Amino acid sequence: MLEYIKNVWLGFWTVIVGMKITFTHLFEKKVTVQYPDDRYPIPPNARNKLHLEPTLCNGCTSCARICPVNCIKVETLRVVPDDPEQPMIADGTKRKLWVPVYDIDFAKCCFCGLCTTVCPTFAIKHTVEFEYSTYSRDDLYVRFSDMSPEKVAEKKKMLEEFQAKEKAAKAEAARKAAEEKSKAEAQAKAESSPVTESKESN
Amino acid sequence: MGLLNKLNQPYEAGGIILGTFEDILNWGRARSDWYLHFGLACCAIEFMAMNASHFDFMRFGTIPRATPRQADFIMITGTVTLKMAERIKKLWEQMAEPKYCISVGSCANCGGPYWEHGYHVLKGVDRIIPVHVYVPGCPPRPEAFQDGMIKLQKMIKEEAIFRKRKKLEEETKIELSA
Amino acid sequence: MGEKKRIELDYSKIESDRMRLNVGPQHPSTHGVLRLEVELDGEIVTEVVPHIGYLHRCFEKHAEKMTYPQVIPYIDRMDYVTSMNNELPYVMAIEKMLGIEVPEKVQYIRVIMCELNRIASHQIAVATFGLDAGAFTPFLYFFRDREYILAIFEKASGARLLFNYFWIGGLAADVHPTFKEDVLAIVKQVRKTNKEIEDLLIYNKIFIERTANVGILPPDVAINYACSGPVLRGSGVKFDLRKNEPYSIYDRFDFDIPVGMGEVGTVGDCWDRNIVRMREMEQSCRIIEQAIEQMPNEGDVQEKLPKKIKPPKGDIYMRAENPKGDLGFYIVSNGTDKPERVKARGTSFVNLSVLPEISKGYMFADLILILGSIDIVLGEVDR
Amino acid sequence: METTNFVYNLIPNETIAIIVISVIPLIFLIVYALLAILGELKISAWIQERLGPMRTGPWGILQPIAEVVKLIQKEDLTPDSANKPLFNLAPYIIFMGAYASFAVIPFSRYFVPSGINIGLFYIFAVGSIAVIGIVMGGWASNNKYSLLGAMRSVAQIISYEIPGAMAILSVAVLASSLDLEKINIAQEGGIWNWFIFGGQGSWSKIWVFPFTLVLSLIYLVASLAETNRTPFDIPEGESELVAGYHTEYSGMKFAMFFFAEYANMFVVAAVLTITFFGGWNSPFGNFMQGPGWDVFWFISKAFFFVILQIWLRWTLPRLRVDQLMYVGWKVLLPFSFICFLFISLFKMIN
Repeated sequence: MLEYIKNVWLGFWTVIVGMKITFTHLFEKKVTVQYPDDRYPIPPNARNKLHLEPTLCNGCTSCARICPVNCIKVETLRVVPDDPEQPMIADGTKRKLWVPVYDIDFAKCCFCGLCTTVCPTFAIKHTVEFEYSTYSRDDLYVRFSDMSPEKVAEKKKMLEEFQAKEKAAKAEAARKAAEEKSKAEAQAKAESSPVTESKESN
Repeated sequence: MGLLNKLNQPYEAGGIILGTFEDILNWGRARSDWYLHFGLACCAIEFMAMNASHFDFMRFGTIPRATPRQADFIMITGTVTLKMAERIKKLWEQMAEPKYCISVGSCANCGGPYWEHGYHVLKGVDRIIPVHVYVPGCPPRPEAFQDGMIKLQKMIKEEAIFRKRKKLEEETKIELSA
Repeated sequence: MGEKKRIELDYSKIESDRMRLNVGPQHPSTHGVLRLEVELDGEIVTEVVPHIGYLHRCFEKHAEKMTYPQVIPYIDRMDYVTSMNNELPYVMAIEKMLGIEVPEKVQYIRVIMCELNRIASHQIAVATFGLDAGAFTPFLYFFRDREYILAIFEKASGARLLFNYFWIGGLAADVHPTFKEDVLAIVKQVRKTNKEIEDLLIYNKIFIERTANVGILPPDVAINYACSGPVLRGSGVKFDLRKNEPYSIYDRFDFDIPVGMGEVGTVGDCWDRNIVRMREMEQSCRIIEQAIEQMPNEGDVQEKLPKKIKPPKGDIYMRAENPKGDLGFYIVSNGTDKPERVKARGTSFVNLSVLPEISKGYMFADLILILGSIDIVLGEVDR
Repeated sequence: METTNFVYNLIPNETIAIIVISVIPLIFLIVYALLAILGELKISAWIQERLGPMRTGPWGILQPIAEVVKLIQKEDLTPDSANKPLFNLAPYIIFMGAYASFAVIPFSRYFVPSGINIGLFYIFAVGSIAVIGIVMGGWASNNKYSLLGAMRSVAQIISYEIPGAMAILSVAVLASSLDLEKINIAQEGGIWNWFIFGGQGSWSKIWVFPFTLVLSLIYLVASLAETNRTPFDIPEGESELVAGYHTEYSGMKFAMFFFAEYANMFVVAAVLTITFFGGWNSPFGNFMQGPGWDVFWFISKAFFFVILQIWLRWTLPRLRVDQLMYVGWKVLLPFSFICFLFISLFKMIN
């Protein structure tokens, strides 16, 4: 019986205690941050949308290789030595590679931050921007390269020409080398044949 | 000229009264969105955080409902496996029109980190149900969820109810002429 | 209110039609996408069959395809509530294989982060447990505090939930300058809220009646099922890897292992499992305070490592105390930069296996609470 | 006392007057339900240190209107396997049960929709209609969760009516009437004469106070159970039964359930006000007393109890089915019997 009375009393009392706590919270300062008008502070190193600075990228593709989900697509073109436009990377070194394609698929990206740590020129980094939800998934496929298609075509042509030239030069060199080799061989043959003949004759 | 005559007058192809009436209906649907209380994976934890005091999803007029019948939109928060996909399709079919879907996080958008080797993961929830807004992130910040919600509300506000047929006719006309 | 003794029914005499109820995968309180096939006799549960695999994301298969640093983001996504604690055993295992010693400061930061994450995880566990019981307000008080902890994580690593912060041989980045003060402020806040929640929820008579004497897990059954963490300690078994097999630098701190004592019911009931989590938060606060005191201010946070991490051929098993229990990684290396095999011992998976054993004979509403008190995360159950 | 309903004086035609009288509570009910929904959203938010709806109109005050506009547009689903007539009828029966109670609620001494002399009895009789609707809805949905919720609801409402009725019966003893108006008139003359303090009479009524206090608490608890509010919301316990008996309902039919819940909340709050807290009477005797003030005092008192219900909901966890029965039969019932016995004795001696 005593137990029963105690239980009933406890039930009543703990309800009162709980109501007291919720009542005090009723008048406490609210912690809500009203998002579109007001913003919660985001630290500068927050890992949100990725951003690539095309002038910094030297096309080493280490970001694409470290990416665990393979959401970075990089294509590079070699810079031709006799290119009239000899670009410098922002850190002062000569550009060896054009980057016509640098795409990040934010629908796949897992925001792990590995790509930003391996980048030698700090071209790719996370920004604090997070408001880029879209109505279409294709909009999440972002192209970062600053090269226009014409420029890419031009550079490609240049490279092809250069490669053709190089190939021709190589072929020439190879031909020359082959010629020389055959000459040398012939010479060697000419030098060695009497010996062998003499050997045979012996 | 009575008010009824104005109905036939061109106001965005619907008449003044229908136009404003439609705006009121759209306002109601945009401002009172009940969502299905449904979490799948990591994003669901951020979803819970978004419901909590600091971000307070209810500011947008949303109320969590446990049953799909009473929900207006569903947030797919997390990895959709093939086993789960049929359940999600069923849930979507159980919801009453008008209904919307927000796909949250990389996993729901297109398989996310599992798109390459995940033999068991559906590569994007839009393969089974229509998705209205895609929220990127893995997981997105709570504010990003709310950004997606604002985009959805904007979309609902501009929806056509009465003008639908007219609009469709116009579209087909364009298609035919093209 | 309810009596202390549970009313025992002789089921052989009362016979009625059984009802098969399908709880989940879409259900408000299955903590994700667990599906329970429940056989009900009226409201009394006679059989529970958990069906898993709704969140199978093939972590182990992915790990074989990735290099060692690339695996860490996937480990985050296993038990997504406690990412820091997940990373720790994996990182320690690789470091042991490589034979490197991480700097002193890194050790302390790791311990502080792990304990903060343990608090955050227990907050979610207790909050959702309260939610299962029908109390919504404590849930939001806990989540309010958790936000402050996440702010620390975000300042350090940049992410709020899946951090990728512990790297092989160190950390991704150094902590911010005001780290120590921020953490101490959080410890203070956590203690304040816990006190409030104890009055509002834990010692509420209705909550006690709901959870005491429900889902009793005897210690021998807990050990037989290889349970660990608060589920095991709730049954009164004093086993904690931080104390019994100290790893990292846990042997330098003074803390207790809270166990269930059956204060309001029987040892090993839902209330005990829950109170163990509440008290572990307090112990974590103690560890954090000591660690903050001992932590060196200066120092490097990343050991020099070769560009490609290639542990020597061999295998290793490393385990650590996750908030949910004992998390272990078995890693086989074949000498290349990709692991041959990474096997994870999922804590939640092992703990979940005890559910059918302890939920028979209780009401349907109790089943939900028992599931909540085991505190599973489906990402780790299915992996 | 003669019922002097002001509408009869305004409108000579009796048929039109009756229609007007029956519509007035409906309009009041709609306005009240919108306010109560807003109150629930806002109070729950403030308790949890949030702000609640903020973006629908200034400070979110248009939120309930937006919800109504939305619910009208929702598709009205009827599951294929449901029993269609019962399924479609259930929400209206529940709402009817709640609305019928308004027939006898005396808002003011000049406005009582229908001044029957067995008002208390009528409210209890009509209040039980809701349970039929719940069972119909739960069973016809052909959903196991709905069925479980409906079964729980029946057991709960039937067992909680007894302690609730006992509590109200003691007031009937004190007032020697079942007529709600007479009960109100018996409490005239300031806060000291309310039935919570034993009604009009000499100082000896102080002996009654502990018992009336307990009885009012018992009625409050029982009314929580009757309206399916936390901690007794097990028929729709969200974490267990998804949404209980209205799992399968959508659109306007669900709105009816929603509406009926809030209407019921007001009915029980009104009964509590009338029986223990003086009804339309001002707490300051003749100060601020009059036909207009009557409505003000009555509605503000009733609103206080509605807010109390909301406050309790966001504080407490939920009970289990068997514990609910335990509380009903083993705690509330004996206490209400003891208190009733003492009050009857007191009345006899006086």
